[in-house]
Amino acid sequence: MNRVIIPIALLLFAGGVVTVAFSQRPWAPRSDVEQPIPFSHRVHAGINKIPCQYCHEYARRSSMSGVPPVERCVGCHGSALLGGIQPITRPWTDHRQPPFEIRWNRVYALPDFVKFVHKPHIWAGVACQECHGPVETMDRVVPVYEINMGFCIDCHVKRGATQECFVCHH
Amino acid sequence: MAAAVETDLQPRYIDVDRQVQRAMAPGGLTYWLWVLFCAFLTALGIGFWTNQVYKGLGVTGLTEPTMWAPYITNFVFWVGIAHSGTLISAILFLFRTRWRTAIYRCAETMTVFAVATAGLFPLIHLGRLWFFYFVVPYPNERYLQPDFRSPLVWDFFAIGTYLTISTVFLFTGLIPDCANAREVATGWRKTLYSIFSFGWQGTDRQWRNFQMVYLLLAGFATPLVLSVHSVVSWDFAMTQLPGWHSTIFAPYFVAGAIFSGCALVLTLIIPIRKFWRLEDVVTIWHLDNLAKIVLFTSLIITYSYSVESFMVWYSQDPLELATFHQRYFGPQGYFFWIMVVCNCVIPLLLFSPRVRTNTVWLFIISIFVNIGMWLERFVIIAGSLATNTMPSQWRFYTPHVTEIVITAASFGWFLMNFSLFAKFMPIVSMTEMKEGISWLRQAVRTRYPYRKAA
Amino acid sequence: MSEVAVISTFGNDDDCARGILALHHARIHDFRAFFPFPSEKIIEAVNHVRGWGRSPVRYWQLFGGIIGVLSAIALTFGTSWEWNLIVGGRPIISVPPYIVIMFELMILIGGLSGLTGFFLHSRMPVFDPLPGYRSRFNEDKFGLVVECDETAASRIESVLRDAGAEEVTREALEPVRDNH
Amino acid sequence: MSEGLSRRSFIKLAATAGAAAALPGCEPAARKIIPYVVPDENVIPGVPTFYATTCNECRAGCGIVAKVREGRVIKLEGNPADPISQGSICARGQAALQGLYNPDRLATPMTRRADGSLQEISWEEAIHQFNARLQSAAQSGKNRIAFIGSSQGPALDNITRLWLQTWGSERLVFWERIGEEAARAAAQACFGRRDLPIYRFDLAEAIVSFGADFLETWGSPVEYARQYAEFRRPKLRNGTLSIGKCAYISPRLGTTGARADRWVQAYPGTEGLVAMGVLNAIVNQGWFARDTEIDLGALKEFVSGYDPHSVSEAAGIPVEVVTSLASWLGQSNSALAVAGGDDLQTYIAAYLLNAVTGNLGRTLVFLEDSPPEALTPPQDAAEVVQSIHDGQVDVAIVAGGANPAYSMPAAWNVAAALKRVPFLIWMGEVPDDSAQAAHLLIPTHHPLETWRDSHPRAGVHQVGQPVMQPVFDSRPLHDILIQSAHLAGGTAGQQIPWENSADAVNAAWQQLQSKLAPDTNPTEFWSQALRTGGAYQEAQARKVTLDQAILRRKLQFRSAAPENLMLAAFPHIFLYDGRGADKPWLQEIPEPVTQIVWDTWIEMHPETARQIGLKQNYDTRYLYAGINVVEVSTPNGSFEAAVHITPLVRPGVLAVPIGQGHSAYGRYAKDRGVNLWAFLPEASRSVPVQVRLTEKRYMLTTPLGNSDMMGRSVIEAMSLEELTAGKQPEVEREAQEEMPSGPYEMYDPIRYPGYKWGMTIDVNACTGCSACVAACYAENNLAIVGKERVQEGHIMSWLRIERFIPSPEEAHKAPNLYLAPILCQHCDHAPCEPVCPVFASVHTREGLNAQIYNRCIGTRFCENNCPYKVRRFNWFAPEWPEPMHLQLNPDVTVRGAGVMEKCTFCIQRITAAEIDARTEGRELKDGEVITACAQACPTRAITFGNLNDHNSAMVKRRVENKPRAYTMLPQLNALPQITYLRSIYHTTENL
Repeated sequence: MNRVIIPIALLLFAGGVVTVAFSQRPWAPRSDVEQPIPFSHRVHAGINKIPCQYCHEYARRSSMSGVPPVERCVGCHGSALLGGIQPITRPWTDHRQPPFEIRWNRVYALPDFVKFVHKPHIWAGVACQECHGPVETMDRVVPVYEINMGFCIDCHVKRGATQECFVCHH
Repeated sequence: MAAAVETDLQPRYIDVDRQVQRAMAPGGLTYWLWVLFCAFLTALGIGFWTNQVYKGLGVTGLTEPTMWAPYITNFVFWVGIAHSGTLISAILFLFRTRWRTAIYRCAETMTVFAVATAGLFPLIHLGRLWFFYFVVPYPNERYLQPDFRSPLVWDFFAIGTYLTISTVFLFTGLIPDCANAREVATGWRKTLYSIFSFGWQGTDRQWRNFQMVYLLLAGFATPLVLSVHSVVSWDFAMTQLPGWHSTIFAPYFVAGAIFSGCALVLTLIIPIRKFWRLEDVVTIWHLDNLAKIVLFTSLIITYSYSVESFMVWYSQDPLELATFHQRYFGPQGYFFWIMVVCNCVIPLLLFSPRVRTNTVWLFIISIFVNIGMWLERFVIIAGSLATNTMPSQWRFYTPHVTEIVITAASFGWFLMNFSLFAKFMPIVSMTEMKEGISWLRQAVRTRYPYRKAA
Repeated sequence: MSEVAVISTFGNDDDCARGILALHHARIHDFRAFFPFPSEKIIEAVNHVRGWGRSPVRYWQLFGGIIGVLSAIALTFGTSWEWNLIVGGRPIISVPPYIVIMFELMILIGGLSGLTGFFLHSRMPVFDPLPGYRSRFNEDKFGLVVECDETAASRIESVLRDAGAEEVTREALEPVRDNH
Repeated sequence: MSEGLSRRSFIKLAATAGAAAALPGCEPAARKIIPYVVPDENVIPGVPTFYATTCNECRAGCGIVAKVREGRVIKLEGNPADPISQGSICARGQAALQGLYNPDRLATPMTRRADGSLQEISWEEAIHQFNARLQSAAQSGKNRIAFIGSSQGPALDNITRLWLQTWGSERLVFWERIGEEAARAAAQACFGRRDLPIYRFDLAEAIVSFGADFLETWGSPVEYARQYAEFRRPKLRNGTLSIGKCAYISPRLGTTGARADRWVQAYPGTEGLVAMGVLNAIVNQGWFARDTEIDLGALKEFVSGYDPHSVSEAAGIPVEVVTSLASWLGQSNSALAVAGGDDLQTYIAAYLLNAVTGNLGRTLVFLEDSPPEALTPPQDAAEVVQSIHDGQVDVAIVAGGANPAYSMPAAWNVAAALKRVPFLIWMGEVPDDSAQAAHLLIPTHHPLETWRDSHPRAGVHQVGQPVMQPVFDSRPLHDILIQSAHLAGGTAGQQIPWENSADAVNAAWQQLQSKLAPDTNPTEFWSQALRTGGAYQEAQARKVTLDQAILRRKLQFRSAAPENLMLAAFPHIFLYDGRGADKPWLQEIPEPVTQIVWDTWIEMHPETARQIGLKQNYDTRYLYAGINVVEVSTPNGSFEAAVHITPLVRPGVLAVPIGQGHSAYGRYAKDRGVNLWAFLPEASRSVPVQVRLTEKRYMLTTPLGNSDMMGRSVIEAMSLEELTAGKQPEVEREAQEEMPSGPYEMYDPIRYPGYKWGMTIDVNACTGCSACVAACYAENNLAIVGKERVQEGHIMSWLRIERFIPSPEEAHKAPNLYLAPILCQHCDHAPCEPVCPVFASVHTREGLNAQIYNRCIGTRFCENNCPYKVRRFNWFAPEWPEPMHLQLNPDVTVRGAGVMEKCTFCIQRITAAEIDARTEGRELKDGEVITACAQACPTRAITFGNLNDHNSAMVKRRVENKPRAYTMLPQLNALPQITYLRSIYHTTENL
């Protein structure tokens, strides 16, 4: 009997493992992202209680929350940090590099076919931590939740928000 | 063996075994060259398919309104082929039709491989093959399931069920025969037959349950076979495209399926009985009966064509009228007329008993019927799409090399599988032949006074 | 005390059925018949002597079919409820198209559970051949095998011979063997 | 994406093997975020910024608005504040973006080596060469430098003029082949002023166009289309419902003829003759206005030789046409005659017609303070070219897309002249035919990257600001010129006081402020101009009187039609004079009347085709079936092109579009079709030709299948009588009652309590200009597939202009051509939805038919079941050559291979507006969401809005025009959410 059942069971098990490994974590954020400078959210948002949107200032106005411009850092840390900086407003089509740029590495990224907009979420009173986890306790930001469609839908169902496919996928 | 038939008035069970086992003897050079040729076609098709998946469906000749043409034609064609197998093995079993015994295994094998071939085409025609699993209901992080209203999901369930049940039916029927083969085989073949016989020994207990499950499976397969081709026809009938949107489609498709399937059984069994010398098992009488089914279903579909056209004329729906005008007299109207000749005119030859009992004639006619039935699906699918409700979007399909190769490869794939199976598995059911052997001899003798073989 | 299997071989199903009835008359019920095709005569004889009705496999198939329909109802209704997606102006629960799914799942699950029932009731797959099995029993011969005490063997042999067995042999049984 | 086999490719490959099918097709989250150092206060990443600027694609001078996201312009829209565009934009204007992002733009300065190949050089080197050459030319004498450019607005043209002066040369040409010379010269002859008048099509009751395709390329098409829609709108005049009557005199139908009541198929070049015939009839019938102070005797004498009979004979038209046109012009309260083409006399005749019928100052208005003439008259341009031929020029500069080698008359032999010039400098964007011989090629900014201004007419001053940072390493043309002028030094150099062109424009506006609004603050004036796109004022009409001397002039018309065939070239509605050919949108959007793409074709009447021995019959159904090539011999040489047999052209005439046939000008234009300018004489667009049938076959490409509507309810029209007969618009009734009567519902209808989006399309207003199509391409990242794949049926347009030719039997009770935009109808009973196995096609709770790309597996069943055939399948992965991908709208997913797509009613705009409204805690207002097509439409034929809001303009429009309302293919009960309003035509008896 075992001559048949054991191989079948092994096959099923292996198939299950493969399915789970690949199907459940499509856009898993990466927890191994190292940033170019050892910026600590714990110090800024936790200890010093700087509100999230002080730096991520576009969150309530735009689709993206925005990464703070260097000017924002200098605002507190003083221009001594950089020895004075020049205003650079050139968008990225300019081939020349700005004199001071921080190349942050993305922690959260959504595929092109999902159109997430921060603005309505902020206005609906969703706390940043609900998706991004307790960032104020982290020195290095690591994702807490796996932001997949189920994660979004769970919250949308809970809050009675739209469950229209077309709102995010267009 | 011809002599044996003439002299041996008391047939022996072991004769059946010997005949079938001879067909299972290791294949010769011709056989393997044939298999290799089929395998080559298959490989070519896989290559072109890979290219199509990699680059996009644009490599085919599909165009804007004619979104489905050769692939779905092939799909319907192969599903249709499958149906006659189930008809012969299940429906005729329920009717206790004696003549089915010699050919039903062949027909059923054809069924399984035809469904397996057909099942590939919905995948081949997908724009994004790598997401085909969206059609499968399974718990997922999107919480999203297929839409069970879609005829394509019905297709998925129908074809899946059909493939499963017909495979089960085939292999259930194979159990006693594999046990038989197991007893004479050696080496890896013995292992193969041992596995597929599941340790069958033919005890009273086994036979008792076997009889019941076989009957029940036949009973389930009968409505299934009708449902599957109805579902396939609903892929078209459920739309509102003129030329597709018709209530006649389900019975019409089922009749067409049996028509083409029986023709393909003829196409397959005539060479097999010739090359593997199964003339005594699969007799002219069997072929005659098959030919009668072909003739009968040919008349049904002739009637269906007429009714379809009549309804269009009678309804005077301008959309339908235009589509059918194009079907008959449009730039691709010749397809329709070839189809009519192949499906409605040529099979009329089968009214003649001389034609019905002549294997060469039968073989040629069966080929024509296959061509005709392939064209029928093509005319319905590609032609109706090309002449749709929006005149400005009319555009006829012209094939590109990808579809031609993949279509050829589907025949290669089917024939390769069929040839391998027919060589390695008992292609005639020995148990059933033994069961009816005495009756069979009598029947052949009385109806076809023995003529000397050339 | 050793057990033996008495193996008789018949040339046709009539003789074999006669043998079964003969054993029945001889109050020997612990026999096993092997035959190469489903001979109605033998099956009738076996059913008669054992008092069997129709095979219980059909209940498997019946309940499998019912489960199939129920699971299809659960699947179609449940998934439609979950998202409430409007499609083509039709109601969220569109019953007619779901009937197709119910039918197909009925066939699928019914058929598969029938198959399972067949395997279980037939005690298949068999890995070790039953005692007394001869390969010809799957070709052209019919066998009746009676497992008995060595002492009773000769009486059985004679019963079988009388019933028309072509050949009757005796075979010692292994002391430890599979229940089947 | 790494080199070699990418991950997605691997998955695709693996999918066939069935191995890795469960792998998701996504990229790992590993991209960089680089924040601003100091943010731009005006820019919020993720929120578009709009900059007003001007359109430089033709001379009409529409004000436009550029939508900019994260520093790159993604869409051009009309400027609602601008009096010319009034918020609309044409297809050519939209396609300016593709000129900006054209992958074939010159990336660096280049010089030509001795062997003819090009070599990259640095900017310093290029500028040095440029100035050194100018210097040596200037040293060898006066007028040794020639500049051939295009007019770029008063401020920049002034720079060019001054710069050339500093180098001691007067050889300056601002070239336009489709110029204004005839109109100006005629105005000079008739009214003693070289001004261009403005036209008021909307005020006319009858319009007669003598070859002016005012809905296509003539003048200011956006403005005229808007006016024309108003002209054709059913109005109550004296208690009866009426629409304007329009006649179009031209050998080819065109969209202008398609929308006209009467297409008068005059022989090419006889439009002026017909005008004189009409004038004769008016004068002889006494239909002229009494108060015109025209010398009646002289007028009678003037028109004496043009009696309708001889005119109609010479022009090949029925005589009653001439007399009925005369009655239209003479007996309407207000009428308008316009002239097109390059023929001075046609313009004179048209001006006279307006003057005689008293419409001067009413529908044809000359304005005070008209802008000075910017273009160089052809004879002056010819002189400059001749001077190059004569070796009097050392350095020639071709700039600003003038492309003289392509568009100057064949007789001038410009290509040879440019080869002959010792040093040819080409400055521009995409190297064109004229750059072939250039020794130095300098990349300059696209107009959307530079400061400029524009003064298209009196009262309209526009400022063009750069809307994005330069895409390539180019420099503004006029900055180079200013620097060069400064280098020339001396007193001449002082004439240009500005540092760069931005300064120059600013300075020009300071002057303007002192003139237009002396009492405002200059800074405020300037920033106001930047916000609104310019300064707009009501222009004073100028009273002009007819110069009686004109009546003594003897006009010379071609007396009789020649025996042989005539070629009538016409500017392609999108390619115009050829400048559109490098923009793939313009190449791929089908020409509305023929529906042919990416090519030059010869339109030929079936009769003519039979005459020249073509065996192929005219069959409306299979235009694409097989095409013959003919060789056309003109006095200037011969060319070959494929024949398109169509009834929409006069027998005996070959109509051929202008615009293709570039020998360079980027990948989209190069070696495609025929350059008609090379065969046309000066100041005429028709030429007698010989035609020979060749053995060659060539497929013209069209996405269109069948030209015959087959009696189906796709595009409907009704006669004015039908509309009047008891079917007058009733405005007072309740909106509720007027909604289309109850649909057939088998189940309980689905309720859409919130918004429910719908559209009303007025077919009567649609001119087929395809601005909506271009807008859709721009807004929704539609892929361009190219000629070969359009032939395969792979065109990706979500919105198409459908055109049907009425069959001869119904021609007397049908418009000349059926034209209407067809897009996804967002049906309530959407047939596409229930057939989708994976819910990729679903309905939203706002009544939209949604297509979820990432869910789509590509069964294409939806398109099979779509009765309107508006879904498009991605047969291959779309590709945008760099930097065209910068134009992509970041709010719209770029669809991959194997995915179905279709019109979304611009869901990205709806979603954005809804989010805005929700965060502000309010409901959406009517008009707050507008789809790209509705926004672009010059005639406002498309209205978008909320069906649940009975006060929305969209619902009102369909309710108020209920007799005209219909839905496409209603028998299918798909319940489309788009209601069309029937087009109205005059029956022949009623004209």
